[in-house]
Amino acid sequence: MLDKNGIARRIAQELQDGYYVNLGIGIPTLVANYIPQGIDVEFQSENGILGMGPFPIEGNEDPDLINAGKQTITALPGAAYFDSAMSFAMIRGRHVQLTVLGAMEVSQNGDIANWKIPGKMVKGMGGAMDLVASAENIIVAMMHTNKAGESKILPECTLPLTGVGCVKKVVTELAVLEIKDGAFHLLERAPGVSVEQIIAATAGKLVVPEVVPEMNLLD
Amino acid sequence: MLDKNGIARRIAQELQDGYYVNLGIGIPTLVANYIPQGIDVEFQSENGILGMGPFPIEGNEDPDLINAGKQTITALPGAAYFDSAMSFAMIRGRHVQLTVLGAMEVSQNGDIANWKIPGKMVKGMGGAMDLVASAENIIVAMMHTNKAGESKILPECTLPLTGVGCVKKVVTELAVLEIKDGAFHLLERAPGVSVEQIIAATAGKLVVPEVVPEMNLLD
Amino acid sequence: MALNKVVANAEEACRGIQSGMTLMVGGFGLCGIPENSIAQLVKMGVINLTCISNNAGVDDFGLGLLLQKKQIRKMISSYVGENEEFERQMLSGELEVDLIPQGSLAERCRAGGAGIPAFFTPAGYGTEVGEGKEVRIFDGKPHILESALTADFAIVKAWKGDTAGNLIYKATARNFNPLMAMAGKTTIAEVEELVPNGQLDPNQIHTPGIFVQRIFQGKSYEKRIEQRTVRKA
Amino acid sequence: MALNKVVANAEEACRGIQSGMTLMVGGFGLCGIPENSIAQLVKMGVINLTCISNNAGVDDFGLGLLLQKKQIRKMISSYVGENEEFERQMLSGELEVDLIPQGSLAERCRAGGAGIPAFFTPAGYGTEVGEGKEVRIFDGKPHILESALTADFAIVKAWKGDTAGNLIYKATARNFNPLMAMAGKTTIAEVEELVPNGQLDPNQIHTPGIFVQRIFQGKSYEKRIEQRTVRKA
Repeated sequence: MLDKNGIARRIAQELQDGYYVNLGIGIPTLVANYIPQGIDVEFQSENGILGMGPFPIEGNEDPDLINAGKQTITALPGAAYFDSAMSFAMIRGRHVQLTVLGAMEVSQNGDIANWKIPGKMVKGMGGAMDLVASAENIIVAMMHTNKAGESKILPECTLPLTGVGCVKKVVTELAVLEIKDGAFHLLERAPGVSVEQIIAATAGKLVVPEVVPEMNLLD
Repeated sequence: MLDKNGIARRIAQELQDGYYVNLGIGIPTLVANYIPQGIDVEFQSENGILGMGPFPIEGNEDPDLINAGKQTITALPGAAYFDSAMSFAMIRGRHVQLTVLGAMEVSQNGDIANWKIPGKMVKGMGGAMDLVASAENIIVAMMHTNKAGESKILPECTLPLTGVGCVKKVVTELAVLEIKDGAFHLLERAPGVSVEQIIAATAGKLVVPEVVPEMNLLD
Repeated sequence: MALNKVVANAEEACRGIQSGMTLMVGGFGLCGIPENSIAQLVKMGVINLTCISNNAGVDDFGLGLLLQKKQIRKMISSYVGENEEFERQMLSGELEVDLIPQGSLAERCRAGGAGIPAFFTPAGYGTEVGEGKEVRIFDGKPHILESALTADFAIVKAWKGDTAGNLIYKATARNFNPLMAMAGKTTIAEVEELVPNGQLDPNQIHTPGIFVQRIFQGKSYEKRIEQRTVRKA
Repeated sequence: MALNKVVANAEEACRGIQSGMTLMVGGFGLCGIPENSIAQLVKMGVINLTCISNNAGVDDFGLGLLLQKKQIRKMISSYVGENEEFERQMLSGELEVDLIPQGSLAERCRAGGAGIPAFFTPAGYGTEVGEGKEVRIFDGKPHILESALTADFAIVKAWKGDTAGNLIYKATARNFNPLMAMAGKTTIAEVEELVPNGQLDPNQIHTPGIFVQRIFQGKSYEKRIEQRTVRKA
């Protein structure tokens, strides 16, 4: 079973040289720590920076330089700043090659719910609806089940949707799933996790091939 | 009767302090030479400059700095350069207070034709259709009649239109006309021009008040 | 010959803002917000405001200051977390909230300034954001029709500005400011440094002065950091 | 970590451009045109091109060079005067011409790059440009629906660029270049000065590198002036 860093590490293997990548808040942010050797990617943050670098060294924080999570950041050589319309032009125009997002629920046709729980305070969707509606390649980083042990990998989402038919891949603490043809296709098991565990934790339609390899978590 | 410079001089009196102004090619360009004392205006050229200045002194031409007529120009202190989408955002968004354009024909409901003559080489509308569709205040600078003596101030345009119902005022060598309620309203006569001359040269519906003052061409 | 948009201070800049008006307020989180103008709005006590702003500040800073005084009737935003008073007013029904995807919010402000009354976007299709909106398929993909936003006043914050109203923003403090500057019937710009015309490179202007009606040099910028994150040296 | 988009020269940059493709070519008149890439297209001899460009050059410069060789099948432009060969081909029916209002052309390119498939604009309503297009009234005023433009390749010219593809244009040579850079499936940028990453101020980038796939330093820029106008000292 993977921890959050393990999920991020597995997702990082999906990066390809030359990708522009938008990482959501939470587990997705951790992906930046596991970029494979020999791969150059550039991070976009939708509040208006391309070429986002690591957090600043203490004392060097610039209140005018933050990411979409409102955290102080730095800019790498070759960075660019821009306004919010330009930022979402990049996103809607499919210039960002990979978006990694968290989710509360994902359905077998690729719907995603990650912004609103009825009866609870609604904070808003921020840029999530633009991202999921636009990205060519969306990977969801999430836990397979909720705290009550109920599956979040569903036939249909029960929560209000963020986007429809958009998620291509899900990486959880248990598995890597590909979404196509109205089903989750089990691609990989997490280390030490059995196919049975995954089947038990998955409420949506799951296609299980004869052989399901264990993830190879490269350094 | 006015010459081209006279028409420009009269139009310049329509400038108000603080106006952003777009001047078309031809007579409109001359308006910049007659800005009244005490009036500050700024010129926009739709290829991407605000704060356009006079032509450069010989030897100082910059091929990267031209106006919409492709002439070498200069920029005044406080100028700004921008791309063509931003430029027409200014125009369509009604941030430019006055547009001065030439025309082949104008009709009594404010239609304008100034881009195409059937059977002749069509060069294109450039920015004219955006300008006439967008400006709150459009003044047309033109000759009252064509070379054959036929009126260009018409009940309906005969040439392909550039825009409909958009022209507010027309200044010709003979008169200042306001367009409203489907008619040309005679506001002023050019020096030495009689009301009869104007009536004779105007094919469109013309409303003539009892007293038609002669233009006061301030210096 | 360039025009002079300079006013003395926030008080003069905000003159004419009245209760019931719609205001656009620049900034993302607390980054790039017009601190001086917000303080002036609190002082003026105008109420029943509709505020279009990506966020709603925190309890004791940014638009949170107006929320505390119950000056805002409606917020149009993309994300409104980090604000307890906001939550209380929203749940009690005192405050109306219209949530819009961030990219649509940005594009709708730009459209409002650019004379584009409506446009199609894929964002929000199939969600409650798309409910009641026209749907059209382009290139096999459903899109919804979104309309332009404008405001009686747009209030933005820039790093540098000149007397003609040209603005340059700094880093990610740019965010919504240039778009809202375009969409205000009257646009107020407060800047950290106001310079005479000719001192800003015309090639490097982010907001051309044509969009700005009033400009003033702000003072005592706090520039509060919402999430201070650092690494070891 | 920033990406490297540098190619050696126009030949390498234009690799993959084929006959029958749609190209966007930046510039207004002869100002800000990608001279090196145009020369390379002549050399490559690709034909049946659809060129989206505000103008069509003059007889012996700019896109006029491609027209002379009859490499262009269709021009999508706003103004095509100053070119006799263009006129001849157009009148003889060899060349198809689609004339678009300049502002709509600019906005349609931006929309193509920004994932906005269509938008409403007042420009062209009631004229032949509006014929066959959907009309809708907003705020009492008729508008027409215009669609986005994209291209197989966009070819732009900038003043300075870095290895990550970030671009800065000079003065009015900016014009359509940043918009077309957004709308190319592949975007080629030729620059007067190519610098290492870190040498351009990230606050002053006109075209962020994400829009540029290939960049090279051009040479021997002629920068011909179309209308040399001067005043006495």
